[in-house]
Amino acid sequence: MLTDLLPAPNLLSATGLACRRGERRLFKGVAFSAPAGSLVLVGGRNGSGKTSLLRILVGLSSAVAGSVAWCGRPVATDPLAWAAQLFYLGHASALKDDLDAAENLELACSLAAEPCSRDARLAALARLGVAHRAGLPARLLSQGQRRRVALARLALTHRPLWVLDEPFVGLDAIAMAELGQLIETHLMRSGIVVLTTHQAVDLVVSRRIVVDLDAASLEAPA
Amino acid sequence: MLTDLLPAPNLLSATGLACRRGERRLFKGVAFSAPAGSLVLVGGRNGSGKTSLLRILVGLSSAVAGSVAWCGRPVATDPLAWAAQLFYLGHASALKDDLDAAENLELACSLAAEPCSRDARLAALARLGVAHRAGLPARLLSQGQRRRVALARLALTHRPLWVLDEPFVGLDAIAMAELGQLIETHLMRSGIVVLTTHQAVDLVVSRRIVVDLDAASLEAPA
Amino acid sequence: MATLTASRSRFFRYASPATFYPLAGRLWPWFAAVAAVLALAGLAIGLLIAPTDATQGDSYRIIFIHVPAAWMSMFIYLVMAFYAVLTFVFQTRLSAMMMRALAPTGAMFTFIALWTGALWGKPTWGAWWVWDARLTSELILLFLYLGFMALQSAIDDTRRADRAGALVALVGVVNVPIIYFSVKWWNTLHQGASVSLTRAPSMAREMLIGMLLMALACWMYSIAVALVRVRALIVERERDAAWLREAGEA
Amino acid sequence: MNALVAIMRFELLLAWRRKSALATTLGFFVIVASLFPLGLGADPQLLRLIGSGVVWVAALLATLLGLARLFAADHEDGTLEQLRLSCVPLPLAALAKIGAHWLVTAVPLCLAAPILGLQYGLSASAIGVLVASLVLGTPVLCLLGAMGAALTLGLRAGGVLVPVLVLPLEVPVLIMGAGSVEAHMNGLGAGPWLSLLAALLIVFVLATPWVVAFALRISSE
Amino acid sequence: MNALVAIMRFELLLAWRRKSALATTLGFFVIVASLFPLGLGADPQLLRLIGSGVVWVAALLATLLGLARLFAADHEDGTLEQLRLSCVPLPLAALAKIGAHWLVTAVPLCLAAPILGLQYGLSASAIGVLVASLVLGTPVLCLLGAMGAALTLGLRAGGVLVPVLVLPLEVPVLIMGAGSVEAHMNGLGAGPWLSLLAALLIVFVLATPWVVAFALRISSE
Ligand code: HEM
Ligand SMILES: Nc1ncnc2c1ncn2[C@@H]1O[C@H](COP(=O)(O)OP(=O)(O)OP(=O)(O)O)[C@@H](O)[C@H]1O
Ligand SMILES: Nc1ncnc2c1ncn2[C@@H]1O[C@H](COP(=O)(O)OP(=O)(O)OP(=O)(O)O)[C@@H](O)[C@H]1O
Ligand SMILES: [Mg+2]
Ligand SMILES: [Mg+2]
Repeated sequence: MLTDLLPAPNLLSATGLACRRGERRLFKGVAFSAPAGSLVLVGGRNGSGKTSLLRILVGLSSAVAGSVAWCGRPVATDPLAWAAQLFYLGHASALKDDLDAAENLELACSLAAEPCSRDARLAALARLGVAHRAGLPARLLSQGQRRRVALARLALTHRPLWVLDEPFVGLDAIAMAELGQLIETHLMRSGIVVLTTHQAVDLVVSRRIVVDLDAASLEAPA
Repeated sequence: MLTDLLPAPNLLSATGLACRRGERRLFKGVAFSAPAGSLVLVGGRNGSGKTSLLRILVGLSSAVAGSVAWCGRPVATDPLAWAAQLFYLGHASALKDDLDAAENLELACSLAAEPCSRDARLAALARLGVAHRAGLPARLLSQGQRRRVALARLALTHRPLWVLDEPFVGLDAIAMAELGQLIETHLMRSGIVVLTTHQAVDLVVSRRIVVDLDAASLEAPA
Repeated sequence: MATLTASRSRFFRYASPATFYPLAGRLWPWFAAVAAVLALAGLAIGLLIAPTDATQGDSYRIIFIHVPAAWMSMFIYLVMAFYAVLTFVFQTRLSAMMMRALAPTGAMFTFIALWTGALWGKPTWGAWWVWDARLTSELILLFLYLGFMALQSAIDDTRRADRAGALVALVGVVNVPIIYFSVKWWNTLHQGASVSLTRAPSMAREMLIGMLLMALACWMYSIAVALVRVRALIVERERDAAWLREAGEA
Repeated sequence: MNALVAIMRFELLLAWRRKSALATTLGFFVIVASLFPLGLGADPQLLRLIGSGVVWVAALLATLLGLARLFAADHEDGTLEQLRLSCVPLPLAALAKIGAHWLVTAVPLCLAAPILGLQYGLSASAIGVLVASLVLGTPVLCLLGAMGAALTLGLRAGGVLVPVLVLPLEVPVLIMGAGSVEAHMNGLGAGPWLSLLAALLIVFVLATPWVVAFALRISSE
Repeated sequence: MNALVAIMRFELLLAWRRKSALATTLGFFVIVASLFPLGLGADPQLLRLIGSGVVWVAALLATLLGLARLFAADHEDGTLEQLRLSCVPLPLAALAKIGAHWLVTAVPLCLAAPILGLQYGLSASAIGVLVASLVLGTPVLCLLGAMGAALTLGLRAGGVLVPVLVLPLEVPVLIMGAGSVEAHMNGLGAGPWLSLLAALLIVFVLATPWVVAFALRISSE
């Protein structure tokens, strides 16, 4: 399992990343190097630029300076190949209100070209505790249930890098524990997880890298 | 202060509340009685009906059975008067993307007929730590900053009952502490707060009432 | 190679807002002055010296504002498209600002061409407006300008506004040849081109000179206004920049 | 009362922030009215005949354009919940929103109508009647559109559904509006048509807000 | 490739879920085209003259209606981010979406056009030309509309802005479309117009997806 997931030792590294939004410069000089199996915790106050940083990492926005590299190669050279290495979940859950949970999962999988069987999808939903709502249009789900459906993708994807923007928001204790386990398993299989969260979550992790955006901030704290 | 806020001893009580969404019955027999100064914690799994219960309490949706009473009088008799007793904040933050933070606060206050000075509004924003973004259109704020702007209303309102649906979501530690303080002060002034949250927050509270929807649930747990 | 890079770097030097801002400040009064002088001369020739037309009487004198305005309306759109290309190819912020600064002037000239054309149409064609190809395509040009400006004002992220505006300017530019050649392609009521580089002009000499002077005046005016506007845009966008604060403008 | 003024004020402020949206209804109106000669050919005789009809159809479509999402933003961002819990009775709040919408979209449209009338070769007095009919008719169109918008709130297909729901109801207004100009041009006098429109307007202003409020409550339960 | 099929499939599925939206474009088309006889009175001579123009203008407005929010839902719910990170090149994904949109909105419209043509008293062969021009022209309208939708994505005024941005660009299509029917009715032969439309279609299918993808990237940066 471990080997077929990771033919070469993975390494996510960033050097000198700087970000501006509108006329405001958020941070500069953000750098880290995360070998396989490490959890990158992006911390910082509200509005310090965590979401912006994650979007830069995955290639959704561009930095004003600095670069991101994967296994030593800069990712900007081939965005499509880079996108195929990672799984990103932002503040928005990317659910279609008119599709039910199972269909939403199917759509997400086929967009990522990670096709999977119906049983696998139902198992993933069951793991996140929303199997009993698999047939309900996403519009009718509760806040936390929506988030759970979006997270069910984690149980199906084989991508080595996960980039998760506050995945614990809105989840109850059971779901949080389940998500924590998914993350731990992924790390144990030499995956890499980049995470932001304001909640105290205790994950058993062999290597934890903390990126503190408050330190890289270009503004005086409010 | 205490007396002019509360001419008569307040009391929020609910009896035999039952809720159905679509064909699904969520809970029944929810009852509690919360005297002035008490914190009502609504707990339960994702999808157990917390949001639904809160909406019933404030009068946004109607229950299939049971009733809500305020100071002994059922609230359904005069919805406008009932709405004037409470402050409700749901999952959505009710911010206008094209208005800036200060204007959003002004709009919210004037809708509630609780006019306040510009200085008061700026002070409220400062208290929640978003004064330095008061002039930015809400669209550009970060997730947590949006939530903070919405919560700044709490520093301005004089309503005796607060109904807050997961107010801690997306906040960083500083903002959470600030919000906790706002709630504690309100309780000390004999206000009542109804709250849902999945996060562990420690509030110093003299009287805490827990409504567990899992217990009132009509479904087998998932 | 060395000279190429040198000239390129000079180009980029002037394309930087910090260098261009004072330059524009020094230039625009000159353009404005030249525009005023040319306009006075053009009007003097047009209204006082040029002879009264045999068939149209004095109403033809509208030509001295109508034709220059019509020319500028199309020309400015072409210039905007040119700046759009620069925006994409070199990613210079200044070219996008120029594009944005030109649009209102272009819309104004389009409007003037339509307005004066309508005023002229009443005595000559007996109607304020006819739906012939040239008139209609000029109207569409106005809509294009308005669409561009509406889009620009709706976006407040400057980077996005610049690139989105450049895209619209480029896509819309196909309309300009349609306007220009409409009289040739379709048989229309409107006058065909009478000023051409290859043929001898078919109108009185004084008329031609007056019209050309007015056209030059409009051109200079457009440049002056664009410079003023671009300075305002620079101040707005770079208010945090150190050089602007040193210049004492923010 | 204060809150009512605030709703109106902020509605106007928001409209002002998105100036482009304002310009757009107007632009749409003018462009649609200009499309017809392009599709039909430019015979002035023909154009004079269809002028009032085209201007009215364009006005109808233009008012519809912005209305489809009149309450959608409020619904999505949670403002509607706050509006329902505010101290303003919901019908009045809805009326304030509709009024503000009329001010910012339909009034410019009434002001631009004369130019279009000229383009279609209408006489000055016919243009006067056209504008009068628009001033009386567009509020009715806005009220009807608001009703449609409220009813389809929260349906994903909402925005698209409104026209189909509302257009058939708006046909009488169209007939009266275009009819008044035609009657005037045929020398029959536009008076009766215009008074009919005025009567319709009064009835709608009194009745629609309640319907809208009711629909809003259903849609956001 | 698989993912491309999936995009198309789910787009069609979603359209099917909101059947009402489908019916709506069609309804709008029919209603707008029927408004004219109501606004203008029913002189058959006049109607035959304006028939093809009115049907084309109605088609243009109807396609525009649903397009304004073509990418809006994807943008708001985060699907667009996933699309940008998916294994499908964005231009192709956009083309798939536009294609699906054309299938569900424009095709019914082309099928309904003959009925409207009959109402306006067009001859059978003229109706044939009308349908042919619609089949060739509506994809171009959809592509242009998609461009507008992509550019205005996420702007609050977005939906309203699209028509003003796009309508001026669509005018040539309208002129060619309506022109082909007119040329046929005047005995000049619709051939040249139709081949012009076909050429336009090919150019647009090849070029627009890139522009749309570019605009989408600008808007969702
Ligand atoms: C609203 C109505 C009108 C519009 C939109 C309009 C538009 C234009 C445009 C775009 C041009 C410049 C094109 C070129 O240089 O070839 C132009 C030139 C001209 N127009 Fe008009 N026009 C209008 C009415 C009139 C009328 C009523 C007359 C006089 C009977 C007129 C006479 C001319 C002349 C003589 C030129 C110069 C052509 C040349 O020398 O190249 N226009 N007009
Ligand atoms: N156009 C703009 N002009 C100025 N500031 C902007 C602009 N756009 C965004 N910002 C600011 O940039 C920051 C964006 O931060 P981001 O969303 O990355 O924060 P975050 O760390 O994810 O916060 P949160 O914890 O609240 O999610 C915010 O502080 C916001 O106010
Ligand atoms: N039409 C419907 N048919 C069946 N079930 C429905 C329908 N509408 C809503 N539901 C269910 O009702 C519940 C709504 O719960 P609600 O939003 O109140 O949950 P909650 O306790 O606030 O959850 P969370 O912690 O996730 O916010 C969900 O379980 C949802 O699946
Ligand atoms: Mg964030
Ligand atoms: Mg909830």
